[in-house]
Amino acid sequence: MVDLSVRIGSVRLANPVMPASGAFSAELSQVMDLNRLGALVAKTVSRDFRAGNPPPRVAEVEGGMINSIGLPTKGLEYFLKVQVPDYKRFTPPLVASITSQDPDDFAAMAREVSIPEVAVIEVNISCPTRNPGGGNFALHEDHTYKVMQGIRAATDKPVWCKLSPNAGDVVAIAKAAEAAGADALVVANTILGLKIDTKTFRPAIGNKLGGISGPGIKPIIMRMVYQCAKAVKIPVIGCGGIVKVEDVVEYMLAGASAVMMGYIIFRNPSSMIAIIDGLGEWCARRGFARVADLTGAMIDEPPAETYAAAAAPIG
Amino acid sequence: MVDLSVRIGSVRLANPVMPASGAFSAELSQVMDLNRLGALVAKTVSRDFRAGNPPPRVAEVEGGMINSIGLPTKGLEYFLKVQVPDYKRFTPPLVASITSQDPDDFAAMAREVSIPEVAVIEVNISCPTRNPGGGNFALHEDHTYKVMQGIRAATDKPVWCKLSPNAGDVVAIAKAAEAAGADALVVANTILGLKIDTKTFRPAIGNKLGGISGPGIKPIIMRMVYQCAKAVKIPVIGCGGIVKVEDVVEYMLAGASAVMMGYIIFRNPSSMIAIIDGLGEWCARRGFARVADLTGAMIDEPPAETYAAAAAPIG
Amino acid sequence: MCPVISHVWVNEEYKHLVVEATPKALAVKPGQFFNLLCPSPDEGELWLRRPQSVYAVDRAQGRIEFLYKCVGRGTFGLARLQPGDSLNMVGPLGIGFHLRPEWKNIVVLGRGVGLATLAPISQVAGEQDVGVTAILSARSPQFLMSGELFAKIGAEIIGVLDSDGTSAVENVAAILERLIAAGRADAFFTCGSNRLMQLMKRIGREHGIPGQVAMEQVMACGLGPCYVCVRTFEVKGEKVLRRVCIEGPVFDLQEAVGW
Amino acid sequence: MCPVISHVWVNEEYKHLVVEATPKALAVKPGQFFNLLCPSPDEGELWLRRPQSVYAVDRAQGRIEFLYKCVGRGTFGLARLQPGDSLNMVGPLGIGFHLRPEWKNIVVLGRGVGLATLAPISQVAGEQDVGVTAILSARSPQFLMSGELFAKIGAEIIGVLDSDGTSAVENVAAILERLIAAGRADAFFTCGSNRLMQLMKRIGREHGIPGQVAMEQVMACGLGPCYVCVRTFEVKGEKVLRRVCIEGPVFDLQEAVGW
Ligand SMILES: Cc1cc2nc3c(=O)[nH]c(=O)nc-3n(C[C@H](O)[C@H](O)[C@H](O)COP(=O)(O)OP(=O)(O)OC[C@H]3O[C@@H](n4cnc5c(N)ncnc54)[C@H](O)[C@@H]3O)c2cc1C
Ligand SMILES: Cc1cc2nc3c(=O)[nH]c(=O)nc-3n(C[C@H](O)[C@H](O)[C@H](O)COP(=O)(O)OP(=O)(O)OC[C@H]3O[C@@H](n4cnc5c(N)ncnc54)[C@H](O)[C@@H]3O)c2cc1C
Ligand SMILES: Cc1cc2nc3c(=O)[nH]c(=O)nc-3n(C[C@H](O)[C@H](O)[C@H](O)COP(=O)(O)O)c2cc1C
Ligand SMILES: Cc1cc2nc3c(=O)[nH]c(=O)nc-3n(C[C@H](O)[C@H](O)[C@H](O)COP(=O)(O)O)c2cc1C
Ligand code: FES
Ligand code: FES
Repeated sequence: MVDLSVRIGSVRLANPVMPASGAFSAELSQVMDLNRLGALVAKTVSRDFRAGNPPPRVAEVEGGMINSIGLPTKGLEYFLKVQVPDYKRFTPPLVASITSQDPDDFAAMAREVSIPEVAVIEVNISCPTRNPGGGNFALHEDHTYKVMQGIRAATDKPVWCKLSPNAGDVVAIAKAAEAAGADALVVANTILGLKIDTKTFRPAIGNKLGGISGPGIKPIIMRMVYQCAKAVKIPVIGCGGIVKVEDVVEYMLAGASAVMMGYIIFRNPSSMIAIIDGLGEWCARRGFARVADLTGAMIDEPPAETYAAAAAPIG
Repeated sequence: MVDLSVRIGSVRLANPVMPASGAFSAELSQVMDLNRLGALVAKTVSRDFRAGNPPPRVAEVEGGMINSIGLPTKGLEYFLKVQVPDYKRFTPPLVASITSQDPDDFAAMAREVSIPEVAVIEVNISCPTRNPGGGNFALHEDHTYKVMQGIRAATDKPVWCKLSPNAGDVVAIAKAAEAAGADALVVANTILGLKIDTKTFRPAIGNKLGGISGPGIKPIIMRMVYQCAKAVKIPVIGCGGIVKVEDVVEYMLAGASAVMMGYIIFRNPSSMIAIIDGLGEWCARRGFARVADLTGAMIDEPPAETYAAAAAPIG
Repeated sequence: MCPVISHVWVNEEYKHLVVEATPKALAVKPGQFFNLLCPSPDEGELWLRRPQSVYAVDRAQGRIEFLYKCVGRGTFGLARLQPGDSLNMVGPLGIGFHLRPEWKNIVVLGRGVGLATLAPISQVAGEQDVGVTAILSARSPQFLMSGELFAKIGAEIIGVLDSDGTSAVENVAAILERLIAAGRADAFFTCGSNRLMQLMKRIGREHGIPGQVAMEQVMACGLGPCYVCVRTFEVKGEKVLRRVCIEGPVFDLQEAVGW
Repeated sequence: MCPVISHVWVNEEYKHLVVEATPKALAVKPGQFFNLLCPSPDEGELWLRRPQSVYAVDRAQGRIEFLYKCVGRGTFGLARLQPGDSLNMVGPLGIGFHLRPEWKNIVVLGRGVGLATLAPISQVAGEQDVGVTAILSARSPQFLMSGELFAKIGAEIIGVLDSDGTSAVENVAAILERLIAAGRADAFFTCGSNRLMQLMKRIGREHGIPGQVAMEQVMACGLGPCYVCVRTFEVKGEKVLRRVCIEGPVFDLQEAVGW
């Protein structure tokens, strides 16, 4: 029997497969057994009600989709009063995702969500359609450090810091988050993009610019996970374009301790469960007793020439 | 008859379709009529011979390919003595692409390639596998400004500055290049990525990290072209993931004055010609007398709700 | 995975798809939808599912029918399915139409493929001996689909067309007024046209006739989490956003703001 | 686009593909290759072409044959082609083998699918009454393909196998020495095994016998510009990089360094 459990600092997950914030809610119990998941990751909430952006909020692009939902939320109070109890119908640890455009309010929110029912606080400082000073703090190490430090001071809960792939030097941001006391990094949020409809000449989505997710971003986020995992001591959670078992393995080889997936939930709502099962089978087939042993197991050497030459069909 | 010609500053191109540096050479005359192209763009050269990186140099990734060729070159002298005359068998303007890890040498190279046969100098300051200080200057505005200023002082030829999509604030880099005297911007080079072979646990390519190209990066580069075209007065040339006529149109709507394509040459060597023909037909069909009128023609308004509601099948 | 039984063009834009369905799928209620994984129409991949409401259910034979219009990659891809192929569908999803016992006569007003969405509720009404008047609006006669389907259930059918001007709002308004006067309109149902929805909403408000509208919006998950599919509604003077996929697609006509 | 005439498995790993070819394609010379746009074996897209050298040409019937081993997405995708489908191929590409008039007897030494690449030059040699000795190396008898093809052209065939140990380097070396002694080796040709290439290179050097080797490398463009397909060669003691697609795939055996 393969041991699929992983540790993210002090938090133990039954397996490394988690949904990504914004692509998940308790409503998905319609289509899968939520108790199988490594964790339950709630949609990002801000303190007050937000309507979000005008529709259409998504469009397809090469490699996946572009979205600008605009972080609609019923607000923090509704989350604590209504959504948290709803999530507690299920057993996996609950990850609350919070955001704010003001560092002090961010810290205050962290304090307020630090209730027993919440196992982890994910801080979304990387909403791609917000500006560096307000909401998209993850574009600059100083902003990141400042906001994370305040949050760290405000709570004893494990804090996962969700980074932005739109930062030029993601390693510097990762180090700043670690220095400020983050317990883990989530790499990463969506990549800012644009699609124009050549029929109408208008942007394909209501907000014009949006975040790109799906398989097309995987090789880019893979590189960031690898760079961050090398640069920090805290665990890194890989997130971007995962649609199959091998994608989970690839992220773990690059240094991820666990993964999150969003896009695939839209494509095949129940696939997370299939991936969890498949991951166990993959480990068994490859002789890994513990999935955790995959983390950082990439062999950091060029493919042996003999491999490139596997093209030479050695009968 | 649709007028397909475009102007990039002082340079007139018969049409906006150019090959991307590194994906093109006179050897392609085997499969297409090179005289149909908007310009001939040579492979980047550095002063001295470089062997490049160990194979395998490419692998497939979701959305396209990852490569790390490592800028192999026979050197500047060979380029001027052998390759330039070879290119002059063809009529389109010749774009020489140069790179260096040292600003002074970079300027000196610009001076040396400023021969009558060369119409434009493309400066590749964005090789994704090099470091900011040496070769990948486009990650920082100050490095960009310094190297571009030296080049500007060294030549009167039109200088096209090829930016990096790995920069955090590509608009700042674009402005620095413009301030230093660039005549146009090429947006952009490849996005740094990583692929790990889950069979062998090794990186898929010899250099481990490589640059990602192909359709998967298009929505990201589209956004950068849009942002840069808004921020600068000099022309912007779109480059990233173009495989069909609508992709050229989409880039031009976002603000590009012309485009370059690499990946599609590998997939379908002669497709640039088909795209040029198709672009003319597209303009005729949509009633554009001049393709240049597409540049920046995006309607900067959300899709009319009636459009999202085209979903509502109005019989 | 549901095997395709038949798949035919009903005119140059609309296609009629019949699939063999699981018991779970056959439990679909009028106005509910499925989120379909359409095959790609081209070399590229198709990344998102496409929602389609059910046009008819044949529980005896265990079949579900869709009537859809080809407008883009997803629907043109869907149109490629051949009998024998199988279709990956998630559902039934969403909140459908409902009938109140006190309603003896209802009016369904649909345009284009909106008719597809209205057919099942009309059928159920017919089975419960509720009188159904179906006002079918279309560009021209060949787009007046499913007339026979409404006839089968004994609905009185009034076709209005752009081609002869009868689809004009004033004319449809007059028809509705006449039906109300004749006591044939205890409730309104509509889908497929913003213009007609606004009309029915106004007349419904004036006469205090309850109404339901099936709405659409671009979707991603189709299940509630992603908040991609919102539309604006007005509840007691206050604007609220609701998710078409899980709080709809059927909404109270008077609360709908339209698009 | 070339229509597929036939496509069969010759064993559990190798497939034999016959396509109808254009006159341009039929002009392919021994050792040259085509860059094939393989169908995708899965949901995802296949992004790069895959090079395959030609196994046989039937100019009378206007057909080209490939013999390939299924090793990954591209070749497994290729394996899906059915007779009647058509294959998008770029080529013929590269520099092939050549025969010098003074060569009366040649030795071809190939392993696995390397034999495919050596078949055409052996055939041409046969047609020009050049004596051909074909040493075919494989894991076990069922991988000893195209024996009959070499027989057809009147080549003397020596099969060596891992299963009975005859494929050991020492044994193959002995065979080569014998052929040289018998004056049956004016030139060497090899493909498909680094080990055997090194052997032939050594013996060729010792006896001053000219040789040619067909090499492989991962490719992108297949036409020269991208410098993806380089391999290392040694020319007058100096290491140089050459592109397999356009400076090869056939190279001077003594300059090849191998992999
Ligand atoms: C609950 C519901 C029920 C529906 N029932 C039917 C039906 O019975 N028959 C029918 O013909 N159509 C129906 N539609 C509309 C149908 O979903 C869209 O026509 C289809 O998704 C368009 O996809 P496409 O790729 O062909 O077009 P695209 O090229 O993607 O887009 C064409 C238009 O369709 C819109 N669109 C794209 N994706 C979606 C989506 N997921 N949901 C809604 N609109 C979208 C786009 O905004 C655009 O305006 C329904 C939609 C919803 C939400
Ligand atoms: C000039 C030339 C002629 C060839 N002739 C034959 C032949 O006659 N029969 C035959 O079976 N094989 C031949 N090959 C090898 C064949 O091209 C590869 O086996 C095939 O490309 C593998 O693709 P894949 O997607 O199935 O495998 P992948 O999963 O892509 O890779 C499997 C292995 O093949 C290598 N490979 C991938 N792409 C290429 C590529 N474009 N070129 C070379 N190696 C690659 C990879 O590095 C890996 O080692 C030839 C190669 C070259 C360069
Ligand atoms: C529709 C949608 C909504 C999202 N909402 C959030 C959010 O509220 N908070 C957040 O941190 N990330 C959000 N994301 C980003 C995802 O959590 C994830 O980081 C990203 O989609 C990459 O993963 P994927 O490629 O598997 O989808 C959202 C993504 C999508 C597509
Ligand atoms: C194999 C390969 C080699 C490349 N070499 C160069 C180069 O020498 N100089 C350069 O400026 N860009 C080089 N590029 C980047 C391309 O010019 C182009 O910017 C990038 O591929 C994006 O365009 P595409 O998606 O159409 O390929 C190379 C790209 C590839 C795939
Ligand atoms: S489509 Fe995701 S919530 Fe409606
Ligand atoms: S594959 Fe491009 S140069 Fe050989």
